[in-house]
Amino acid sequence: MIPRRGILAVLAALVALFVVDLFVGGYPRYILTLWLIYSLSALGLNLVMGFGRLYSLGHGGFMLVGAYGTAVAMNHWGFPAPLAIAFAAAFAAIVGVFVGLPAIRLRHFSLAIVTFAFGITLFQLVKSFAYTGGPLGMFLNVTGLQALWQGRLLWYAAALLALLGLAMSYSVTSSRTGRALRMIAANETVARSFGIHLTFYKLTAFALAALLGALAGGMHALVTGIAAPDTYGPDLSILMFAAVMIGGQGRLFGPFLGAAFVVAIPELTQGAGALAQIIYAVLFIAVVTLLPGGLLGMLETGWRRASGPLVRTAVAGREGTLQ
Amino acid sequence: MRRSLATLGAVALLALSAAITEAVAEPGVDDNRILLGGSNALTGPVAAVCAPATYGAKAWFDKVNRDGGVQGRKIEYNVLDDGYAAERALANARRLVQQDNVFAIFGGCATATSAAILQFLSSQPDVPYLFPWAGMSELTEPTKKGVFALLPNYVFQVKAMLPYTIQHANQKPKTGAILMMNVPGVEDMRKATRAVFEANGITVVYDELFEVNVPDHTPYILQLKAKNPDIVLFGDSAAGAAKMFLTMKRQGWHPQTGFGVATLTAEQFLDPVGDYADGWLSAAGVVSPPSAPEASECNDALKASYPDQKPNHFTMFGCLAAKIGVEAINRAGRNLTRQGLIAALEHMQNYETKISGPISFSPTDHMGTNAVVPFGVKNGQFIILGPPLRPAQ
Amino acid sequence: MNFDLALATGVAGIVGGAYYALLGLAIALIYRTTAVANFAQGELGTLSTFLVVLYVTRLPLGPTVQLAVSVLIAAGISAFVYIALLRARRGADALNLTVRTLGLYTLIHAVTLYFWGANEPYTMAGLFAAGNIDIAGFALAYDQIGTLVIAGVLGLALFALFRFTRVGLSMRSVAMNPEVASLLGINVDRVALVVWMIAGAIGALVAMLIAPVSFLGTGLMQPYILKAFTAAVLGGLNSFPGVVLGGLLLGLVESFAATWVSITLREPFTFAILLLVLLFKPAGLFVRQHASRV
Amino acid sequence: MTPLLELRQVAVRFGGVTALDGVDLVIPSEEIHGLIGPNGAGKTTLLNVICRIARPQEGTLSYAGQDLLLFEPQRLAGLGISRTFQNLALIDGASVIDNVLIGLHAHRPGGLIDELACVGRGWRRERAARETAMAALAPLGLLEQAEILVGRLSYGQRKMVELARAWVAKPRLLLLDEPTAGLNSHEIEQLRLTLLSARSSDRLTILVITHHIEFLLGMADRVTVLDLGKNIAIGTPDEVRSDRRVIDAYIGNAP
Repeated sequence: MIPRRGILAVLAALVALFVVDLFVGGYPRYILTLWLIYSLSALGLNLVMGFGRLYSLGHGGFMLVGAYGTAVAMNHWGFPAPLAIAFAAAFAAIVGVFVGLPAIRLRHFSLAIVTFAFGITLFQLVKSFAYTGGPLGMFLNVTGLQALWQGRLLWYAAALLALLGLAMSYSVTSSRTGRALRMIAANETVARSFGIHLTFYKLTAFALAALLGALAGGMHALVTGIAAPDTYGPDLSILMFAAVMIGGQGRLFGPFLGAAFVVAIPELTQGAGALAQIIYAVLFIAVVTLLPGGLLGMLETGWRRASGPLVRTAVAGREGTLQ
Repeated sequence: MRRSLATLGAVALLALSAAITEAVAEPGVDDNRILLGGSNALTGPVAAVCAPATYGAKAWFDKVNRDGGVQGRKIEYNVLDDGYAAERALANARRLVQQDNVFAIFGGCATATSAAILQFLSSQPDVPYLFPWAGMSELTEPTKKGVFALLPNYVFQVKAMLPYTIQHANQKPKTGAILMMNVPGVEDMRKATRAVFEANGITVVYDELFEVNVPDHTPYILQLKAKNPDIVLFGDSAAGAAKMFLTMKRQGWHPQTGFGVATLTAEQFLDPVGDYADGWLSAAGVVSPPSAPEASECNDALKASYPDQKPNHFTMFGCLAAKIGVEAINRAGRNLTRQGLIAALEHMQNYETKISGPISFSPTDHMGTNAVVPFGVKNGQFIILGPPLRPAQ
Repeated sequence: MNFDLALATGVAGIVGGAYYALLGLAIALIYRTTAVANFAQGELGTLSTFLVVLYVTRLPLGPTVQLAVSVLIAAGISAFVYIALLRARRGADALNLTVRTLGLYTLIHAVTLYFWGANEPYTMAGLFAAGNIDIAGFALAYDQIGTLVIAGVLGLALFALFRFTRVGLSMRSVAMNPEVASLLGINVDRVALVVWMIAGAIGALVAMLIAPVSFLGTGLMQPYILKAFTAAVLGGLNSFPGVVLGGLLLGLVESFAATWVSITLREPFTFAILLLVLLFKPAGLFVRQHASRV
Repeated sequence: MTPLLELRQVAVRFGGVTALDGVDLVIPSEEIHGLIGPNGAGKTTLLNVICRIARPQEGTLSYAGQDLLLFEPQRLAGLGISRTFQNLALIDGASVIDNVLIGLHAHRPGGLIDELACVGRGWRRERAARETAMAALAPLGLLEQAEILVGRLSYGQRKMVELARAWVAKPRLLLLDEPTAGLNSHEIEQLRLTLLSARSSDRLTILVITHHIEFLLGMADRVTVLDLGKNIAIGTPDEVRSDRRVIDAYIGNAP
């Protein structure tokens, strides 16, 4: 359970932030900010997909709601940025409940298709209304915000939100809610017979996923300065899906690794030109095929091998009870 | 255990990001090199149209470098692919300016991506942004410090040439239609078109927008056919317009008169369509067709650098942009600064490129061309219908 | 309203629906036999079409031989994908296999972009001339007629394959229950391989029909693949005739929605219908509901 | 006194197949009741009817004087009905203790916000629940395995986890579906002793399905025998074991 370890983790993260701040600025910091934002979004998707086994291919849609919600609140209603993001996230949580409705009866393939369709529909809707800026999208007046505190503000804000997302992920998954979700994923009938309300938990999972996704989307819009439809189209949904799978679904820190993969690989291979996308795709397939537990699964296995004696003790303890 | 792993990951990322060092030198210029950056759709739905603009410009820079460069410096032109996605264009612009420290952003193509770059540069007003192939009015209206354009915007194209097309139609059109791709600036253009139609006593019977890269134009053409307008304004990418024209051919209908925006003066449009558009289509052109004698200089440069690239409207446009860019850098002198370049451009008056009308900029007007060339189609080839046109005041 | 327009809209809808139906069939076949939602179905077709258009059509062969070679190439690529990417399970579940096809989608897209992205879209001569037959003022395009004929023949051939051949019988039994089929001595792996080949061939044929109309580009099949999935889900993945009906229905709804509701809102409208159908009939329109079991 | 569970003339049909055909079952409080019968006799269906997973076409169900048919399946846990499953239905990727905590799901107050905040009340409740769950693991010899992933346990141990999950909330009625399947004779003996002591300490009423009539000897108070969806006998384990119809039914189906 949390306390000591959690506090240590948060402290470690804060130290890391500070160190990054010392050594990294400008463009690298922008890339790291994107990494945190994608991690935050993947944390949300990991709740429905990793723990609830509800396959959502529409997570980009929640990020879209976050980005456009923030943009609309700022540009049309004059909200300040933090309030705009909060509004967008709250709105997205409601949207999440509605997107979750089909999940009450659908699973696997059908659910993936319906959520995918949701993402594409949103993407086309914002593209066709002038209120949301049409095909160009909406530019956010954030040059001041981006420059604030020498560009550090958004970096720290993203870090803070990612930590919050992590904490929320942790408390959901290690609590009654998380267990209920995992039980539903394992067997719905059994879950019901233990008094778990399927609809409530599925919708809760989608609402929380939407909330985190929208926070990430809003931050993304602030950091890039634009809420453009193409950014939040079906490709983003696939990207987030890939990030969760690559990191290791159903693992608390998996989203961070997965997001690092999808952000870092294209960035590091930028010099390879058109070959970059091929490299990315090959690595993606390799990770998914060779490491079904994702990158984190691989690290855990490696760790377990390295610390063999510990495991042997555990096995011995297990055998001891058979008398 | 998991926490240690996460810490490990964080440290690795840190190391990685620290490796990407921060440069703080004077942007993009040293003793023997000028670094220009660009973002263009080198792949994706508009690549065939847009990428040649980059090749045309690069080829011209190569030629200039072979001849000794500009004021003793070679021009290096680094173009990143944006796949015609605004967000990637934005990221590219950020990378070019903040990471690669380019002297200026040069070229580019298509409206959405140019608009994104424009947005990014609003926080970097000193960075020159030269000659994207984009027809939106926001580039130069209002005038922005570092932004210069060559392609007359869509509204200008419509105002300058649609009245001419209506007057020269075989039969005076009574009903009109607008079929446009949904790109930024489209609303202004619709308004301008409606105004011209109205002024000429034409009733608008159909007005639809469609998405970029729509796979199948059949529903639009069926509806158009049912309304049977006399004149139609077509606004689409070159390949998209070609698809649309072939769909009309399949459905056995076309309007008496068609008017196309500048994209329809590209070979990528006409080659698949062939002689189907003969005699009823006219379009607003900017730069001489590659078949014109004055285009040979550009074509030769292209052949030297990109032997596989066929000369077309966009290689010509890239060549034109590069010519003007080189001239401005030259005029800015050996002590090259961004300020100097902007000043040199603002004092450029009636510069003769040979492949377009005279180019003029001023501190209040950053739009270099002020006329369009009326293109028509005959035997599946572009022909120039007459002298350059300006909007009636 | 205008009768000609309604008729033309209907024909366009059926043609679009035929594409969705065939692709949906390929997807449902693979899903039923290997539990994989093949997101790379469309991209495989795009890849095959590139190879066919840029290389096969330049071979000094007659059109029939060229067609046969093309279908073989498509089936071969698909078989290779199955063997190289999906057969090695290593304890992977259906989700993992499906994500591999997402990776494959990304890979094929990157590969086509790398080789052909700079010059897309490629215009190409279609199998049918761009023109139409005028039937009392109503224009029926050659390619529409051609598509319908080819789709019909393909559909009947698949039907005959399932119904009257041993391969078809084993496919049906694997689709019904892989475990039982395997107990009955059917080589499930080989059936899956055959299914992937058939699906690959179908995908490529559809892509080759679409390419002349929408021009050959790296994004050729992207607008179609989601519709194909939708058709498969609408029809109910369990019933192959249901998938065909689902595809045709989707094509018609989409076409009429474009003409009489709004072209821009055509797709949101289509998905709203998908959502409604699935809310009330989660197993699909054409499948009888089964009681759930523990 | 009304019996804790009372089923009258329950009939269930799936399509054309009759799974249960007018079954009666009356279980007083604190009875251990065996339910035996050959494969396909309808034993699990009967359990599913009680758990409201299968819907009976005819008949009445009452539990502690209330009509069970009026309750949604997820309400039953709250009423004190809890069960195990014939095929293991655990979360393989979760620890033993987390699986057992599922059994307490319906018996804990607290809302989402409490849990998300992860401090204060939610935190205290979580800790209390963990203690309860640990206490349930102790008599089954699973204390040391509490933090091990269920997927790594032996089959017999997993059966014990299922039992702990069903039992942790101190239900009034415990339904066990084939608890002895896959256990060795030593483990079966352990289980019998555990169930007997649970009945006396927690005032449990237990309905247990099994193939092993020997398992019921000396444990069950009464045994109901089902065959082809009908009651064919009821009585003490010894009476049932010598019942002619039971022997016929079993011999007719014996493996």
